[in-house]
Amino acid sequence: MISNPPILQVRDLVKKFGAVVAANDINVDISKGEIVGIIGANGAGKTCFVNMVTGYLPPTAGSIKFEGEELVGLETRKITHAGISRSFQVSQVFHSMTVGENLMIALAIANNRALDALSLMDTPELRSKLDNVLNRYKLNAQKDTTVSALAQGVRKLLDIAMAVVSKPRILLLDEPTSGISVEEKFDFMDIVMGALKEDGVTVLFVEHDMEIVARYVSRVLAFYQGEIIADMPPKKALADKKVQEFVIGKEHHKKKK
Amino acid sequence: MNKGLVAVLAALVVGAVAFMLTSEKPSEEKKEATAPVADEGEQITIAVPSFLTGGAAGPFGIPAMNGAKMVVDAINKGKLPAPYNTKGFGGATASLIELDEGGGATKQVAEYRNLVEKRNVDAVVGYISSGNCQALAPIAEELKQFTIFATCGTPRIFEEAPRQYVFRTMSHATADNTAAAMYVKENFPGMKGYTGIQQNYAWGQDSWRDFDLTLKQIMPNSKASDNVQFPKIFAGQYGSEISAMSLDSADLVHSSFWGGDLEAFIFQGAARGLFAKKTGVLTVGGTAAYRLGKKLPNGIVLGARGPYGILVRDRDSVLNQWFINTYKNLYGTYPSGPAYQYGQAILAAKIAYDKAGSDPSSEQLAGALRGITFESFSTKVEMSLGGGHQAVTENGYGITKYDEVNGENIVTDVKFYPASCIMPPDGVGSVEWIKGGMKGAKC
Amino acid sequence: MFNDKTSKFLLVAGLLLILGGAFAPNWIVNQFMFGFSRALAILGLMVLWRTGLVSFGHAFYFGLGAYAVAILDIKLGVTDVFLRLIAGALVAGTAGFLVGFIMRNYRNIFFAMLNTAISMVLFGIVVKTEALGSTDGFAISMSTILGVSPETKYPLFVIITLVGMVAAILVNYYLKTTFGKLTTAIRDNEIRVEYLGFSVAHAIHLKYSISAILAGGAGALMAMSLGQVDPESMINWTVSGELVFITILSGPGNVIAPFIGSLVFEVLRTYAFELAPQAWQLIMGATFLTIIFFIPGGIWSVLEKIGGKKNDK
Amino acid sequence: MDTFLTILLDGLQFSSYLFIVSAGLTIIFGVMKILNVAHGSFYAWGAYTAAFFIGKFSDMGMPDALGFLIIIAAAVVVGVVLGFIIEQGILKYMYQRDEVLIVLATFGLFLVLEDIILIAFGTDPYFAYQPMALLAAVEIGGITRDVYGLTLIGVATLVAIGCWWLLNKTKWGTILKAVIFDREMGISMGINVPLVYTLTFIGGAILGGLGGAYIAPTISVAPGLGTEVIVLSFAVVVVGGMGSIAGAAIGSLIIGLLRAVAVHELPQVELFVVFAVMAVVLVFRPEGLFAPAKPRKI
Repeated sequence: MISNPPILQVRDLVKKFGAVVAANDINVDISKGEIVGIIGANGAGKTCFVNMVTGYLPPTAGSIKFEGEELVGLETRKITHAGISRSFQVSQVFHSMTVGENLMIALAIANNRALDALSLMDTPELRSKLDNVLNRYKLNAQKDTTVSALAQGVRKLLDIAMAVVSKPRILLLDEPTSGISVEEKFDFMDIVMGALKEDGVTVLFVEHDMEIVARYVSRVLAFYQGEIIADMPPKKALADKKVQEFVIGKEHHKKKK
Repeated sequence: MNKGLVAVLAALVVGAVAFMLTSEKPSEEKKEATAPVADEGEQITIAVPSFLTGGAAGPFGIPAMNGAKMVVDAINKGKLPAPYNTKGFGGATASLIELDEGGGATKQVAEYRNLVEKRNVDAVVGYISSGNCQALAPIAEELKQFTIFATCGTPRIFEEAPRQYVFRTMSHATADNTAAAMYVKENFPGMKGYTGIQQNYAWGQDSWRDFDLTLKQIMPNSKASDNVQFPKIFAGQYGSEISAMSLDSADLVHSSFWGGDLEAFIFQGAARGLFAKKTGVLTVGGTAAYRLGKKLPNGIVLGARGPYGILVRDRDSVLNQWFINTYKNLYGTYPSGPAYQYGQAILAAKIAYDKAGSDPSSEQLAGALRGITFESFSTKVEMSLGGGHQAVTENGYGITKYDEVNGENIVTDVKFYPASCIMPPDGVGSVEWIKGGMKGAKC
Repeated sequence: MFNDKTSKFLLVAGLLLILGGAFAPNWIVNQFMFGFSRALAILGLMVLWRTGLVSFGHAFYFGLGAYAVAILDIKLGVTDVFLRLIAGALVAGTAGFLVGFIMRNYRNIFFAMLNTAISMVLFGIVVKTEALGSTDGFAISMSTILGVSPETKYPLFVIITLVGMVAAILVNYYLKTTFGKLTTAIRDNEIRVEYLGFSVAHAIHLKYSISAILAGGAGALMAMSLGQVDPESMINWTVSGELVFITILSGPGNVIAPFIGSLVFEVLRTYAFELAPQAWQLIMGATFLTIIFFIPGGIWSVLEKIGGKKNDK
Repeated sequence: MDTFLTILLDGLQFSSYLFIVSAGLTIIFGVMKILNVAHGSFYAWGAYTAAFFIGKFSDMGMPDALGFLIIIAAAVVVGVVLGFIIEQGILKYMYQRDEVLIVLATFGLFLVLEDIILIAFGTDPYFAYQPMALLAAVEIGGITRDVYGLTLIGVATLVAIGCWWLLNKTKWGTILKAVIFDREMGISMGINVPLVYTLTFIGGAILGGLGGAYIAPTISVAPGLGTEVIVLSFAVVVVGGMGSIAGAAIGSLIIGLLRAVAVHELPQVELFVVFAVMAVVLVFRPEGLFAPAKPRKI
């Protein structure tokens, strides 16, 4: 493991929905440049963790610090400004617009947060940035296709590309390969991880697919009933008894819905 | 749900609707285009706005339209009794455009502009709502369009500004209420306190103000209630208001309600014994007399906004008997106030056309009608106020009584007050005239 | 900046209409005045609609604009057409900005209904207050233009057309800015917009205020062209319904659409009223249902189909 | 004391009326998320149908007591027929579309139904005073009250209890609550949501029709009577919380009682009351006093 000071510091994080405990006293440090895989059965609290880090859900108790700055209590967009971005399990994009327009909006917002209402969106500067993003995420061919006509995989790629244009220092990916066919998934992850490596982004991703986890991750966090039951390198984790019983075992029972 | 059940229900409804449609088709539904007379003579178009939709249509708008259609038709055919038995409007045959008056003053303004500028009507004769008249008077002036208001009552129209093209052929609301107050004084001299329920707009506000001010002058010992009710027009339910008035110490209830609101109020008040305990004064009650039959309580002081409808049923002038009989033949009921008022306004248009010569301008028509006196169906009309644009007529009241023998309502103790007694002289505003002790009133 | 096809079309069409208006009969000029006045409000509703929001209560702002003109006229004797217009837009805009703090938190049907509720409060107050003209409303004196009182309505028509043209060109430009582009983005996916780092609430607040200003201006122009205001025709919920009707009728495709839609509505109503004084509501309602069911893109989509891909006629 | 009793009874009577007409609106909204502007038409059709047949049967010499049966029959027939036709013929095809568009469709329907009434029944008002006359009047608190008006309180109570029982004590209630909370969840639980929608719409329509049918004997049944009702019931629903029966009850009571106080003590502010209550609620609790729970997305 790399011994940089932690870029993300989570302390005593608790989230309760009535009687259901979705996060039970989570403590974890993430260092700069790490690629972390978050695994766990459905309902183990993975997405809830991502939601809390990005400000979508307020925690019941605890603290989340990003580069020493407290995130709890900040709105989603403030956290984006701070430098944390995310993708979604079900891609959250603008479905009635083209890929190009989607990215243009993302770029425009990233470029100019005060948003000057009087300036046109379509500027040469943004266009060149757009071409750059399209290249890196191999979306050139689909630039003028409306999202609703895109294949699932391309949508997910777009979803991630939109999260990245704001140049985050931490990126959380929520099940990046769900809905992507077995044949395509490695190509897909190669594109994504390649682009992210270039920028030196710290990545946390939630994943069901242990092959993907084994291949791309330097560290695994295994969730079970709102707790981290294992925090170790992927090889070790996949061999771990507890992980096998509570995470992988469960996974095999209810694969795919 | 069971499909059979649905089918049965559907069949039931279809049957019911068919039954309704066939059993009571209202006779006036038929669109009779007013007699396209064969002669090649001149043609004019008269627009007649009235309430054709909404709560005011049945009691007010439709009888009014009927009155107008009947008189236009008779004039076209030259069938009015003398001295109006010449054919046509200055010889021209009139076709009548029916128009809905509902939807608010602003919509009426837009429609009026259309009438004048798009459909090029020659004259506009009608309007029931004071709100509409008030909004349209300045527009008519702006467009220089000869217009006769038939029924609307607010005195403000000719008191606010001098008019060149706008006329009103019946007296305004002040007359209704000064006459009502005088009638109360004569017939109920012991009245100690009075309250009222009025619709919340110019008509209701003006009516109450005039009635209240007059009583303060002529019966200074009577006391006005603090809780006069002003529900919204077309509210329909007056339970709480009736309770409040029942608890009030006043022994008289004045209302300028009209149309559907009036009928609902009479119903609800009668069921609650309101009119048994207190004397009701209904200034526009005349329209209810023929329609409600036995449901109209006895002993109500009833007005018809002038010498019209049930108040003049016994006047046996040729013109009046022609009006009553023709109307009854055509529409199956006695003519109520609005029918008379619209008929009278149409008659005024004929007189203006007859006098103004062929193909007259709006100026010529206005000149012809300004300041004249004419004999209408039920009364004499003098265009003497507002520089000769506002009519004055006598006004009267009676007391309701159900005639068991003939199974209809009649009025007893009818008394008429001459115009000079109940209306201010020209140039004097209603309010200042009443407040000043009604100077110059000749009763 | 304004050299796109839509702006050019607006410029040319506006000038042609102004020329044509000089020779047209009065009633046609009237229809254009009413139509274009209303179109201003539709323009604002269109911006909201593109954001996925439909307000069933914009008669609130329309009425505020109209009544601002009336009150200024009666209490202060203000007759200048520009002062009246600015007052109407300003009053409505201020109200819209304040109400926006509530509205920006609501979406869908709740947004629609809360707007209705607000408009009904104003309706109730106006109807019940004699000083505000109660049910009768007010007549409004003829507008003067920089101190000159015109003989005919034509100058007012010219001003309304110019105001409509300028507003349409500005809105068209606005829709091309980042802010404007956010309309569809917000409709499609608010969560993403927030995660991109932009406040949906602020964006909606701005759009809502713009729509209020436009509706207020529309009310002011309508009051001036009609010469009358009353609560039934300016503030009641049925007026809000009409405004939404025209918005749907026009279609969201282009800023020209509201002007065409409003004109069609004006003509439709005039003729429905003329042909069937007792059943004109039925005609309007049936048209409404037909549009919702069969032409969801409104008149604009039909024009586009006829004219192929190019969006001019 | 008399005044107090009178205000209380007036208030309760008006509240009852408000509750009956708004219950249907709020039920339909709660389950289907449709603000049904055509609700006013159900009311009008209920009133017309009841008034028409009460008059007809009375003319045919039938006993006046039949009137009560006619009122219920009118409500049911109007609700079932209009509700069924509108839901199956029009709304059904719109559930996939924006819910605001559905509001607009009901607005279009409202316009159409208003004029169909004119065509079917004409412009002349109908009177159906027989049931009111039958129950005569009593002296309460020093003034005469018609018994018929008082029975309105009983009817409203019955409707309230019925709704409560249906929602909380029956299997149907459980199903409804599931659909109200989250439609998608309802579908995934195997609930026949289209059927729930149809029945709910018919149920709401029956309540709307009942409001009109029951009030018909006390008013002059004339064109345009539906417009006013929409405004009032809408106000109640906004105050109470859109989609909540308890909210509609509380909203009706607040508005009804305050209005009665105003009419008696300060008639100038009578119409303000309704809107003032609405304004206050809007500013401090825009989702209404009893906003039902909302499911979270994501």
